[in-house]
Amino acid sequence: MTEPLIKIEDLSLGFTAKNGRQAPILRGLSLELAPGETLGIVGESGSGKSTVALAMMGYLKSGLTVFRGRAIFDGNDMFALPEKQRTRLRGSSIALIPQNAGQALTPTLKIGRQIDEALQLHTALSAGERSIKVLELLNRVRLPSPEDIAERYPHELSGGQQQRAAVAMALAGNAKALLLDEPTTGLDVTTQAHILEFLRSLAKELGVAMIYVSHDLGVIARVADRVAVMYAGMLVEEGPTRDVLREPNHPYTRGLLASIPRLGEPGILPSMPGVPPAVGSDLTACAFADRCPQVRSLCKDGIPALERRGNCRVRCPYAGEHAPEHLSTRRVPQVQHARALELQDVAVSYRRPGLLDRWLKKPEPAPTVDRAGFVLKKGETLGLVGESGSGKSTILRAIAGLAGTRKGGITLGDGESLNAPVAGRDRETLRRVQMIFQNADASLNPRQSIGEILMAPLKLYFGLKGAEAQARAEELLEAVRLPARYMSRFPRQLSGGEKQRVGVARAFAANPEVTLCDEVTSALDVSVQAAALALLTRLQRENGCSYIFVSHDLAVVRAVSDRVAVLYQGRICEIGPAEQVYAPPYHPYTQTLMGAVLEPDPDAAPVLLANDMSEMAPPATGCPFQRRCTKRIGPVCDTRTPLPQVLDAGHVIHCHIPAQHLQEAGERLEAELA
Amino acid sequence: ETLRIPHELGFGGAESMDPISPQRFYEAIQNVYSRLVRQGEDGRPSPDLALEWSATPDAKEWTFKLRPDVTFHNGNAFTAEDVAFSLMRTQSETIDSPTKGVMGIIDHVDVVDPLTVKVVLKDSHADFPLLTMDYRIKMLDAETCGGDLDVLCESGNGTGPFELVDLDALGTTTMKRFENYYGSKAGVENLELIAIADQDARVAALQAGQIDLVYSVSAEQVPLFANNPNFTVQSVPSGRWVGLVMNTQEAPFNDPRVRKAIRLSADRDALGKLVYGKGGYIVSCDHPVWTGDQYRKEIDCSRDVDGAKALLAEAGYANGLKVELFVSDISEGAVKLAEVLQNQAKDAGIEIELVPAPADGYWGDVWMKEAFFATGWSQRPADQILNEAYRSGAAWNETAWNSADFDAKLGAARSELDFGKRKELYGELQDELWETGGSFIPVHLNITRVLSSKIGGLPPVEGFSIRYEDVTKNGSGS
Amino acid sequence: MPSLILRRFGFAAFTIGFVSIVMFAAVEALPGNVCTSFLQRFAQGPRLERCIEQQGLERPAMVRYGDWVAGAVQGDFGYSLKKRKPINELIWERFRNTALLGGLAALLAIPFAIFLGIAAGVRRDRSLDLSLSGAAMLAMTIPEFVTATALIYVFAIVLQWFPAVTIVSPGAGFMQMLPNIVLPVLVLSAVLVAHIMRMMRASVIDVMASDYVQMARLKGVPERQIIWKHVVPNAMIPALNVIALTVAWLLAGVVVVEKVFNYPGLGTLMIQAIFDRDLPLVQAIALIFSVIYVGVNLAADLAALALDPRLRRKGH
Amino acid sequence: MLKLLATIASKPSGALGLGLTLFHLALALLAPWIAPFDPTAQNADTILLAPNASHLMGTDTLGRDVFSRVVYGGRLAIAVTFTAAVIATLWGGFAGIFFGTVGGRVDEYAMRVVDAFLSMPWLLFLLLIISIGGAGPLTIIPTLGFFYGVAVLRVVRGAAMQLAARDFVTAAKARGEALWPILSREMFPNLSDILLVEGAMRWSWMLLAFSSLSFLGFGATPPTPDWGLMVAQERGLLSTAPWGVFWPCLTLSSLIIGINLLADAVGKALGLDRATAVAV
Ligand SMILES: Nc1ncnc2c1ncn2[C@@H]1O[C@H](COP(=O)(O)OP(=O)(O)OP(=O)(O)O)[C@@H](O)[C@H]1O
Ligand SMILES: Nc1ncnc2c1ncn2[C@@H]1O[C@H](COP(=O)(O)OP(=O)(O)OP(=O)(O)O)[C@@H](O)[C@H]1O
Ligand SMILES: [Mg+2]
Ligand SMILES: [Mg+2]
Repeated sequence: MTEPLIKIEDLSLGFTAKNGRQAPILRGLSLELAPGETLGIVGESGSGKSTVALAMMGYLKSGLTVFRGRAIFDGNDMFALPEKQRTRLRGSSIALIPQNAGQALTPTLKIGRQIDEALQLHTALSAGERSIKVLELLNRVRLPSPEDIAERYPHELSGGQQQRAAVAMALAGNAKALLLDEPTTGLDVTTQAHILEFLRSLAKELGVAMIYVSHDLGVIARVADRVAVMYAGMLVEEGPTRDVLREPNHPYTRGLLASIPRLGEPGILPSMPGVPPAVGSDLTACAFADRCPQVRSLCKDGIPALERRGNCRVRCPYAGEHAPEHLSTRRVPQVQHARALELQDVAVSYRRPGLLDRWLKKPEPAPTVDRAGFVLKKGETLGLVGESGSGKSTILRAIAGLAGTRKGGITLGDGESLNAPVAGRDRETLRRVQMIFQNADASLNPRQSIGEILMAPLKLYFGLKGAEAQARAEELLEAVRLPARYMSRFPRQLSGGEKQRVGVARAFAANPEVTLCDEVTSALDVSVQAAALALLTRLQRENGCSYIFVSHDLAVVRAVSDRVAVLYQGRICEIGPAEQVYAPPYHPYTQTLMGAVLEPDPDAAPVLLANDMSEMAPPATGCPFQRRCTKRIGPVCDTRTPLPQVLDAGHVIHCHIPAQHLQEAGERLEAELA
Repeated sequence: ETLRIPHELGFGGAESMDPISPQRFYEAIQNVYSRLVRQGEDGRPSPDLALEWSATPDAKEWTFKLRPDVTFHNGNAFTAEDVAFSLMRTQSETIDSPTKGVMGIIDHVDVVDPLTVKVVLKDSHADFPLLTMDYRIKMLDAETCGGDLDVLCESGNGTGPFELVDLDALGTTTMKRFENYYGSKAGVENLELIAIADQDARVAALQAGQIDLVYSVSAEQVPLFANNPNFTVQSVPSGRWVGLVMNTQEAPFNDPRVRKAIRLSADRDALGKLVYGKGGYIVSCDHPVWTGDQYRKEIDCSRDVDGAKALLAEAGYANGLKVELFVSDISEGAVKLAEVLQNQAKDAGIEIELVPAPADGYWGDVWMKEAFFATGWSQRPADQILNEAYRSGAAWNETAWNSADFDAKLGAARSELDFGKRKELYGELQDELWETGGSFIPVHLNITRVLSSKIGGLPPVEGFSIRYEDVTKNGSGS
Repeated sequence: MPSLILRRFGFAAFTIGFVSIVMFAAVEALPGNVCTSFLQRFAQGPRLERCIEQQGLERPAMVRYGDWVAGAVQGDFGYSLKKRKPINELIWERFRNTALLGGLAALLAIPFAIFLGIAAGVRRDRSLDLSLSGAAMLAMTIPEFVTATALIYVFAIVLQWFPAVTIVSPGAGFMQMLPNIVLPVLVLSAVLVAHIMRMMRASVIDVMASDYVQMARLKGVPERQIIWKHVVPNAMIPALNVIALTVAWLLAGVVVVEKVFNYPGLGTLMIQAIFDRDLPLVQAIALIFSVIYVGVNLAADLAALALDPRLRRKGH
Repeated sequence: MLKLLATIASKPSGALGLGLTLFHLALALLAPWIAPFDPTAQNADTILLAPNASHLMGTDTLGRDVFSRVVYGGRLAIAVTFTAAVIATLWGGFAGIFFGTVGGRVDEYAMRVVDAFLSMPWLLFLLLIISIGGAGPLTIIPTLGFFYGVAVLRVVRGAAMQLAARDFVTAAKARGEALWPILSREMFPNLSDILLVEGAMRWSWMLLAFSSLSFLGFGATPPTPDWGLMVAQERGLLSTAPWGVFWPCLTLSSLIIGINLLADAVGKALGLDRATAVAV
């Protein structure tokens, strides 16, 4: 083995608590990275992934200090190095690509200028040479028309383009190592897949070493040679990607992998109970012991050591023992015949023409959502998927009566119209449709106790007060498996998963017929996500209510939905029973999405079809997907709105291409993915 | 050398160079024009443009012998014609000068020869030279003024020690030494009159060396300069007063009982002490004639709160009276005086609300416009002040005092040739003012003047007696 | 871009129009009218009639407002009741003086304050920051008339470096004004500096915590360059409007400062006009100040537009 | 509340602010018991005495006890500005929450008007109002309250807008809650901190404004003992009787500093960063 480029030796760092105690964030971490190698770091939120990455550059966020250990880069102890030399190394030999490139680019400087700055610092090139080099770098990260991009400000680029520009900046100093801290989190699946492919090829081309931080095992599987799994600031397992993902040794890794939904095997997954220990807390036992299904008395005796097992290192004395099989449960469809909700040709637009526009007779912009129509049966779950900005939330908002003007009709099962906005609906109608929000944190009023939060709908819809309301609220908590003592707690005292349960309980307090779930799990860690999905499924079984389930994660949607609608630019491209939509024939857009899905499987490779450009507004006429479609058949795509092609079992595809051709193309993709 | 003196901007920029204009620019006319008779250091008449004067025994015709070889700033010769013109225009109906009431006694003026004039009075007046000593009875050039008795003459062409260079009432008015002055040539080359309305600002400017003197500072400001070698403090007993005026035609002051009640509520000695310091004042009983004047009448005006209350009750204000008083920082202690009276009158059930007014333009805008307001007068001889401020219809009759009886007595007093009887008549007038008048004159005060110690030739005399031509700066000049 | 700039100008015009309406309405709302409130006890007979005629009060309010605005646009603010002169004759000199005072104060204070704010923000919670912040707190809380009085005492009376009160002829040139405005400018600037510094400091601290500053550090950019290239322009953007508002609101302090230094500016004229109940004059001065303020805000808006590429996006 | 006070008092600057503010409030409330002399009693025998045993802060030009006047001197200013601050916070806060919650065109037009008001020279406008309505608390309180309320409105509305975009407000709207419960139950509790701090800050600026008015002759009138007026009256004697100016300045500034420090500390304790508020 070659001399490692980066070597972290027994590194502990953290902050000093109020009482003077050392509160560690990283606990005795040791890692190595060889030149040209890619190491993936995974773990739940707060496990210290970003902190490790930054520590490799000798960088500490304010308030943190190193307690013990060293971080050696290329023979230099980064923390012992004088500030000046450390600054020189940063950006030249070791560079960071940030998570949110949009926020990491200085908004007032042009892209070219920012790259030039890095060049100026780390190379001896003249101004003229630098400007050529800037274009070269932009070209290398495959940004279209580099001259143009160099003259733009960060906000004038799309998310994916910003990410590429950040990479160009990182490459300016001829780095030997690149640190990537969740560079694709927050991007659309298609964009993410493109960026990942690009990074992979980059690593190969330049031979740089990469550290890739992510909480998404699917991403890690795609890019990393080796994986390090972190838990509570410690390494719990480390080894070659294939070994770790195929044969996880640590119960935590196993739990993690088990709770990730797969496209191929839809089902409700088991989840890990409990929460990780608080940051900086004193550990005297295995940090995972409380949540471990195989816990033994020995686990509580002390922190287990990291031991070598085959190609891997594992921090569990019982790693070799075979764990009980995690079983996923298949959802049993509860669909009844009666309708719960119907949308007919609904259009929603946020921008109402102003006085001036009307006076100037400006053409109205195409509505954000158009021709949306579907039927939701009682007890059914309809999944809505699509890239960011595709109008998923907008449809939910229209149903809930929160969105702007619209045409078409929305009716409840018994014909009750939902065309009026919230203010125009009566209590009873309002009660029948409820929403659950993406960000549990933001959806609970921090100044209200859980009890107050749950009693508000009870009072509003049922006029319940006092003890009665109290009792009902406790029942609701019980239903979402939270103890009654949580009634008097405030949201900040709850974990993310618990907060989401409260959000669910609040929606169910109204005893709704239709529940609108907007990305309810995307802010949660995978293990918590599994529990939330299980909860929703159970409640549906018990109450027989219907869901519209919005997510950009195709696997999750598949796991919980009876039927799925694929949305692009506010237009439905394809809708039908889940198993039909997830099988050929595909709408070209569905096919693009499917190809971009990343599974935590070292052998699965995405198939990139359309490019990853992001569109700001739907086209005025023709097929909404016309500009990115790889299978365009001619001008008809630009001018005529595709008619629905109804296939069997209510499977509808909006595309000019005959279903037969789509079927064939889809089968080719299946083959490629397999 | 330039002598810099402040002016109070009492007319807010409307200051006029015509000495008899109601808005006369005092500090300027003082130095540009000359009088027939000036006020000597002792306050008695002393020769100026007239070298000597005499009267017929009935004191009805006064002859003045003029100084020869006097020229105006523009080179015109000063003659008896100019005197006749200057004296007769004081009575113009259209100009309506504050001096009209006083000088109304003149019937006509005869030019005897170029250097002799005879002034013929309507009635006898034994003290007529005192009247001509008035700071506004200045000699103008009849030719420059176009000989029209009924128009203001603001040319600034006089015979005084300084000639006008630039008139700028709102800013700095500049003058230079008049080389052909008939008296001793001025001790400084230039004179600047600088507009500073605010008393505090004037004092600050003096402290900062921006001006050379302040005519009068209040008692508490004296320590700012005392024991400071850069300044000289002069204290001159005088008939000057700062007082309050009730308009006798306006409610509630049209009721003499109300006026008397307010007067009775004041403790004049305490007021004097509080406002002007110990010894800087002489208690006065609302009569404008000071102790230095031969016609002063001594009256008892001690405080009588019960009496005041009784009078108020009689006048229908048994439950107290509430009045507004307009004051400004016009003269030394004016605001404090109002505050002290406010405090004292409270005991008699009189609530005085102070309404602040700007000093800038006070005399044009507030004085004589409101019903109850502050005023300030320089020392004047008894006959002059009584005629100027209390004759009905007089321009500066600030109390709107309107009594035919009083007017008749005024006439009688000035024509009375016997001093004893004259004094008695003047005494009766003063009594009447105390009983029913509209003035509140608690004290006559010492003028406390502060000069830069660079200034010489300015003895501690009453303001009208100052001879600016004698003033020197830094030992320069004669 | 041009349309954005036009929009800002449009809003400025709207604001001035609105302010003028409010001011006009405030005066209309008073019991009686301009003449009766001016003449008070003498509001009767020919004097009242003459005043009403001169002010044109017999016309309906709408017409008078229109005339007032139309006149003001041409620099004609009507007729002062007290001074019996056209208002524009009264205010021009004084406007110049006030503009000199306020302009100089702003010109000196703003760059200085921004610099101090940056210094304090960059060295957050260190001794420099603590002493600057402490000094700012003092300067903000001590009333202007107190500062002015203290400065007069020290610099005019004890040291005699500068005049205590302003003594200049109305037409005085800049060099004549100069010694007179040193102290007033100092007083005005002290407050301005304090407020702007605090604001700038907060903004700098915000930006220092941003991802892009962290990124610049990790890129190896030296601290000095980070501050001037990455922090300052971005910290300026949010601070600009607040600075403009503060400058505008604080410049109202010229009234106090002018009063203390006896300075012949619009502030002292306004105080006098209020004492005189000369409402047309008060209105005119208040309107002029509003226009200045709106101008300051407009300038800040335009500066922000120049600094912030994000604002320049069309339709934003 | 008690916990908040404890947090504030745990830092020296917070403790100082709290102490100063409470001290001044106590002084104003207990003035009749603290002041050794009648603050308006003139005495010809004690004119301009330097500080001594019986007159701790000396006497003024009318022989009045400066200490007694200083003790009384805050009553009017505090009463007027506190009332005005409460008015400003209440109306500005309510309107700010309202517009921030409602949003849309209503908010857009209202903000135009608010911005227009903010670009008015407040002191001059106040003077305009005074020239119409006359000086006195009845003119000054509503005017100060209104104008400072506009500034409060602006700040609170900004915060309310961010808050209204949070999902729990959307949830309440979707649930069909009426406007009032949304304003009072969802919005207000989350904005009360900002209101508290804003109110305190505005109060301190109003004190400054009011004392300036008094100094100019439009606030308190004699014989009311008032700090601004005292400075105006004794200012000319700075070099011989500095105590007449020094003490009222010191008390006024210490109160303003106290409120400022307190507001800063409250803001910090509540996790708000309020250094960017406009000092109107
Ligand atoms: N300066 C700091 N002072 C105190 N605690 C900190 C500091 N910086 C980070 N932490 C804490 O350290 C823990 C680890 O943070 P880190 O950002 O490394 O987590 P992460 O694994 O990257 O999580 P995520 O997936 O959410 O990005 C977090 O709980 C965080 O709250
Ligand atoms: N309040 C709004 N006003 C104007 N435009 C809006 C508003 N909300 C959303 N939009 C626009 O409508 C389009 C659809 O947005 P929507 O939030 O429905 O997308 P989404 O599919 O839910 O995306 P995401 O996955 O990012 O949540 C986007 O282009 C968005 O910019
Ligand atoms: Mg992280
Ligand atoms: Mg959405």
